[in-house]
Amino acid sequence: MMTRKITYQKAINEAIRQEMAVDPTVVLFGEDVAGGEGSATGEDDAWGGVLGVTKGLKKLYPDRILDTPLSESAIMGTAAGAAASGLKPIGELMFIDFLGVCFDQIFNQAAKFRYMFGGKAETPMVIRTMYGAGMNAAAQHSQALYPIFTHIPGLKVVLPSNPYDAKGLLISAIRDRDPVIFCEHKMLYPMKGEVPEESYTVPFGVANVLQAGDDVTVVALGQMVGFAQQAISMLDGVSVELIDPRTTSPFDDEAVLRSVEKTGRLVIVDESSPRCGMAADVASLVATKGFNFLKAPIINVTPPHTPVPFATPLERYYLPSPERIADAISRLASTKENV
Amino acid sequence: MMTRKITYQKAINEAIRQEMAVDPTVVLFGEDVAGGEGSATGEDDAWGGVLGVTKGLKKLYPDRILDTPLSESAIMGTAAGAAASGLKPIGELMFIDFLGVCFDQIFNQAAKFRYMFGGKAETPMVIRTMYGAGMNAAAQHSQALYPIFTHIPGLKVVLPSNPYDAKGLLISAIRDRDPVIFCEHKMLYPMKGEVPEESYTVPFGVANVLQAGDDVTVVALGQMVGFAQQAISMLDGVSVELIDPRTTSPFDDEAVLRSVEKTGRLVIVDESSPRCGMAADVASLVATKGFNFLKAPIINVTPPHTPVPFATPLERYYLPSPERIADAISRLASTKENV
Amino acid sequence: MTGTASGTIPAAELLQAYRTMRTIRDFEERVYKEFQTGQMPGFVHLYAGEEAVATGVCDVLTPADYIASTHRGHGHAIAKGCDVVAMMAELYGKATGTCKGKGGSMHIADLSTGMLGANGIVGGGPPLVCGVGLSAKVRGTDQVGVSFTGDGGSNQGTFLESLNFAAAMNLPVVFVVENNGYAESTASSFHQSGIDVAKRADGFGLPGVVVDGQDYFAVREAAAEAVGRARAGGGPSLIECKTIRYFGHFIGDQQKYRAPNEVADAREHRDPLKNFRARVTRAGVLTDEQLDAIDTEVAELIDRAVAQAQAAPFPAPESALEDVYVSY
Amino acid sequence: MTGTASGTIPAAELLQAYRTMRTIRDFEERVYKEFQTGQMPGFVHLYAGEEAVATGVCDVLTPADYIASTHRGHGHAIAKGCDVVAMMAELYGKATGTCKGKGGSMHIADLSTGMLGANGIVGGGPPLVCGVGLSAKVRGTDQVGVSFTGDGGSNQGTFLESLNFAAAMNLPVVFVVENNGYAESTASSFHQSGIDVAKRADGFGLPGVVVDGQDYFAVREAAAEAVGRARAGGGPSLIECKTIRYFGHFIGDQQKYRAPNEVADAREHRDPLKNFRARVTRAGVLTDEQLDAIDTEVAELIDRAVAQAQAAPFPAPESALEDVYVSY
Ligand SMILES: Cc1ncc(C[n+]2csc(CCOP(=O)(O)OP(=O)(O)O)c2C)c(N)n1
Ligand SMILES: Cc1ncc(C[n+]2csc(CCOP(=O)(O)OP(=O)(O)O)c2C)c(N)n1
Ligand SMILES: [Mg+2]
Ligand SMILES: [Mg+2]
Repeated sequence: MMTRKITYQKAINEAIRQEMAVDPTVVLFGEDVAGGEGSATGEDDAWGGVLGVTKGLKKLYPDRILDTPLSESAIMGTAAGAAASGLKPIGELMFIDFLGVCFDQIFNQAAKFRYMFGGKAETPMVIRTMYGAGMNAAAQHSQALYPIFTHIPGLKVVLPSNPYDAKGLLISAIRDRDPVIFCEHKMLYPMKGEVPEESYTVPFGVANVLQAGDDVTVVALGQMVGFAQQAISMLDGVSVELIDPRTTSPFDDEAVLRSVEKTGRLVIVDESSPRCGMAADVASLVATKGFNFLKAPIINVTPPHTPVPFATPLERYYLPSPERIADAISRLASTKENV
Repeated sequence: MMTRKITYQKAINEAIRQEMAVDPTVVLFGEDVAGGEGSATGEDDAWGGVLGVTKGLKKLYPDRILDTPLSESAIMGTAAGAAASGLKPIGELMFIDFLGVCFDQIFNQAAKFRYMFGGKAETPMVIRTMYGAGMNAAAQHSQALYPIFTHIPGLKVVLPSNPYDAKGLLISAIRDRDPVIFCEHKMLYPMKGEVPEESYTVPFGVANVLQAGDDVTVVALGQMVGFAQQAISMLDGVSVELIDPRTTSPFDDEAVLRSVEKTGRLVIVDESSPRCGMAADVASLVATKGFNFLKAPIINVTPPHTPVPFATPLERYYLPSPERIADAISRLASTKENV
Repeated sequence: MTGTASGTIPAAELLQAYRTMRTIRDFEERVYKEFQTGQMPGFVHLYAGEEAVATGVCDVLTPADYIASTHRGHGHAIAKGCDVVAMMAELYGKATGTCKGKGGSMHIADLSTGMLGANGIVGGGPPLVCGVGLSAKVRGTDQVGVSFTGDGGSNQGTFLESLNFAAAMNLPVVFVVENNGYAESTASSFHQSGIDVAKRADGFGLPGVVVDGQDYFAVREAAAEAVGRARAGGGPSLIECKTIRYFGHFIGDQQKYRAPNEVADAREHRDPLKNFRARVTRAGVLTDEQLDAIDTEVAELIDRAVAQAQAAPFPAPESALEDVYVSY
Repeated sequence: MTGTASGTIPAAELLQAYRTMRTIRDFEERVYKEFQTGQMPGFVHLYAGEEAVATGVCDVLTPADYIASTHRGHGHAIAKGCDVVAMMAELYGKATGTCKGKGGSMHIADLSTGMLGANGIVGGGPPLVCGVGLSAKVRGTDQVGVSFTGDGGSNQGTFLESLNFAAAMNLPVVFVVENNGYAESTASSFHQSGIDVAKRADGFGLPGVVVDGQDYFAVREAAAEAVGRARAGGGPSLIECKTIRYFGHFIGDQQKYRAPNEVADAREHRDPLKNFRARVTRAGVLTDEQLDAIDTEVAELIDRAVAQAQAAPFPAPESALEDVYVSY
């Protein structure tokens, strides 16, 4: 009976709202997350975040939705320090591209507290951040830098690809007792999908098998899940198993290995840069732990090793396209069994 | 007739000194790179860097060896801005672990200038930085974070494993017209080796095949090259080809693929964290472009997905040991041909 | 000419200053309009209202000096001498653009004019001009580096540590703060407790002043002093310019955080171009006819820029692969 | 008791303050000695000479308050109530250490005493205490967060932006700057142009004061005022303590950047323990016998700590895999 459809953006807003309602220690802060702070004459909650994702929350929780100065290290440190001292903070890193001015607080502080302190700390914080290309936002506002977070022991990394997962994974993230990087793809905000009104969780480390198939396994993440679906719909006569890992750390090794055991063929579609990126990570998993299942080379479909360009034809060329994904799948499906 | 042996540390010092002698635009700066700045009563050049690597240079080039305030973003930005306006700066990031307070200047500024500006900029800078475990320096002073730099298009990443390469690669780095991250393993500083007195370069993107072999290819980086050599010396009857890529970006794909074509078996030994790390990157290369050469699963020998621990037994357990490497090689050598 | 240093500025320079401000204004008003057609992609932040700051500062710089700009960079680029036609093409993402379509509004740069780049990272520029300063010092030139930063950006650690860094290293650098009262939708009365940014300079030992950013002459005078000091080896300075932006934070911003009449009032009473015209005509240095002629020329220039930009080809898709490295 | 607020401090508290300072001093002197044997691994930064700062500040805090420390963290940890025996074991990398041997000198932490950790990253702590302050505010407690930062660290952007952040957000936070004149080998006369760090507070709108960090009473008085203000909702403050470190930057530092007599002079004339003893005995509040008794007790405690640390087992190698996540 699940019929209500809302956007990815609304699903995120709803997850925050529902968790704030049940847990008074949940607090959200960042630059312009409400908007209008300090303005004598204008509206409060004037923005609700740069793309309006947190709009409306300030009115419900005026003391727990907080605009901050433009100081990402202080914001991230505030999240870490608050998490270590009794809150469940959600700190916003407006664009993932800004990690360079505040990464220390995330990867050397929050991520390592528990380990460095001999297991005696908990740092239950969420960093909400926007990533990805497709909006002509150019090299400093379009990156898919989650491999950098995935690389860091102590962090969990979440990449919802649809509204249902966005809500359920965010509620899991807020309740989680470790630091979580929650990566929202800016092109997915308007995406609509069925989302239950009530609160629910989607667990970390459990991949979503969007469709079962026998010939080729496709692992796709974030925006690439939809691109892969488009690619699959272009193909005839290839039985594709499509897997969305949903979280890169923890990663559902088993789901991918199980699928490759069946298909023997793997295409990985990922929006992050290719070197030491997420596609390489998954390829390595299978080359080390699922090699004997493989019947053909793995194909990684990723952007090239370049920054994200601005102009539309360049950005289109940069991103893995449904056509390029379809081509990879059909090339792979047509390979003879190896050796 | 190459007989002079000097340490890795001295080789680095010599490279800087020789390049400063021939190029007046080379300038080196960072925290305590000379030491004693501002002290009314003590010695100038009191430190020469935290471990003494740049000792003695201040006396030769007092206006081009500069201590700075403790401000890594300003240091890295100074390198980038100076490189774009006529210098060949060497900025020091004392420990690679500190990238979190200054990464933006490296990855969003220096690395992307050329691309964002339509090919019209050159940013010939070097960042010298110290990395790696083995000194009980714990979680925030022992990391091997070069996969993060390798991930970024626009950067070059260099990891010398011996004194000869250290000198030749650093001279290449200083002369290079792109931003280069020069990663010095702190445990290698005392390592001695033959180093010509005269100036010479070691090119980027050209792997060093330390020994040829037929059964197993071992790719190892930095400190792990020596560990792999120890491992190989423990083995009997296995013919190992040992490859040191020397630079992770650019990476010598061909050298690795050529070797795996011959051996069919690959062990990758790397000190960086396993997820989206350098071992995964190399495994992915071979799984996508050299799959048909492979006769057995790739084995990655890396630290676990944990921060670097402090105590000696923990740190030893954390680092890939020669024993663990030897075990991987011999396990792999004994696998039957696959399929 | 009444009061201030304006009396000493040659008429030709004043005409040029007006041309620069008018070019910025018309460029921005036109971009606002063209953006609505949907042909211009990306995030665009307009500089209209703040023209006197970029112009007053850049007018005391030489082509060999460098500036590091912000996300709101069109005005700085124009004032530093970037080609307006190429800039417009860049905004359209065309192959003829300043950055061949790779950069867009937030990354317009032209090292040949000393424009070190707009910057998508708030606080990205101040560390970079420290490098310019060091470069000038080591090479023994008298070049100066100037960074522009907003009120919001002046809360970023990178800006603050650069103040100290430049002071300690005695670098020929000027930090210009464009305080337009808002960082996005957040007012500076909150985000910096309403305290003058210039006051921060004291704690690092560099001179800091506040000037009216709507007054070309005031800005230019302060800039001349700071730049002169830097050139002479006297180290860095900070200039805070109180200014106002006429449009939203980016095109599309509904601006509900502002009083309805805030911008209208400013356009009426604090407009840098109107102020300038009144000052120079009243003083009899320039005539309305001279200024009107510039208005006409600039309008034609902007028309031409738009027409050429629209007519220009997009970059070839595969050119996305070029320009990452000098060599690799 | 002459002058200042010291007259109002009960004798029992003064005895405790002395015990804390003596414990820090003996701990550090002993670590210095034991380190030479080669059994104690890693980088170790000693706090000796600066005891009055940590002690004066922490003595006005409750166990529910939090501190964020630095790479030179032993003194803060002891003053905030961490167990000295476990700390010593941690330095040896033993399983019984504060962090089970995972952290070492630069990561000693104990959240149960409000010690949020020493920190290997200079400038790492100030953002964290903003979080403590926000937490107290949102949960409606009167807890306070205090960060310690060195003169060198006060040039780091993270520190500077935290000052503004805490002021704008009106957080119950105190920023203590331990100005010992050096960042590693670099003198503050250069790296911050010799200007008081306290002056930086003005630019952000928080009160900033300079005190003699060798004087327990002066530190405590300033801390009491700042902490009291924070608890009462009056927002953040900055306290700069002029102090001196007796050892090198880390154990092994040859200290050639210092005048040969610098430390000897300070030990003679500016020693916080000597000063304290002179003050309280002269005022007749405590006797030499009482203080000597503490000296003896502390010496025994440190002996015991070393003996127990040396006897303790190393952690099991595989325990390296534990404590990364709460669950994964
Ligand atoms: C590091 C970083 N943080 C946040 C942003 C998003 N952002 C872009 S402009 C802006 C506000 C800047 O305000 P100000 O510095 O006053 O400049 P103005 O826009 O008023 O010219 C913000 C928060 C960014 N681009 N970079
Ligand atoms: C971000 C960062 N940069 C550099 C270092 C190396 N380092 C450790 S302590 C130190 C000097 C700190 O000086 P100060 O803040 O005055 O503290 P003090 O050692 O004098 O107590 C430096 C440069 C570091 N640990 N972290
Ligand atoms: Mg502003
Ligand atoms: Mg110091």
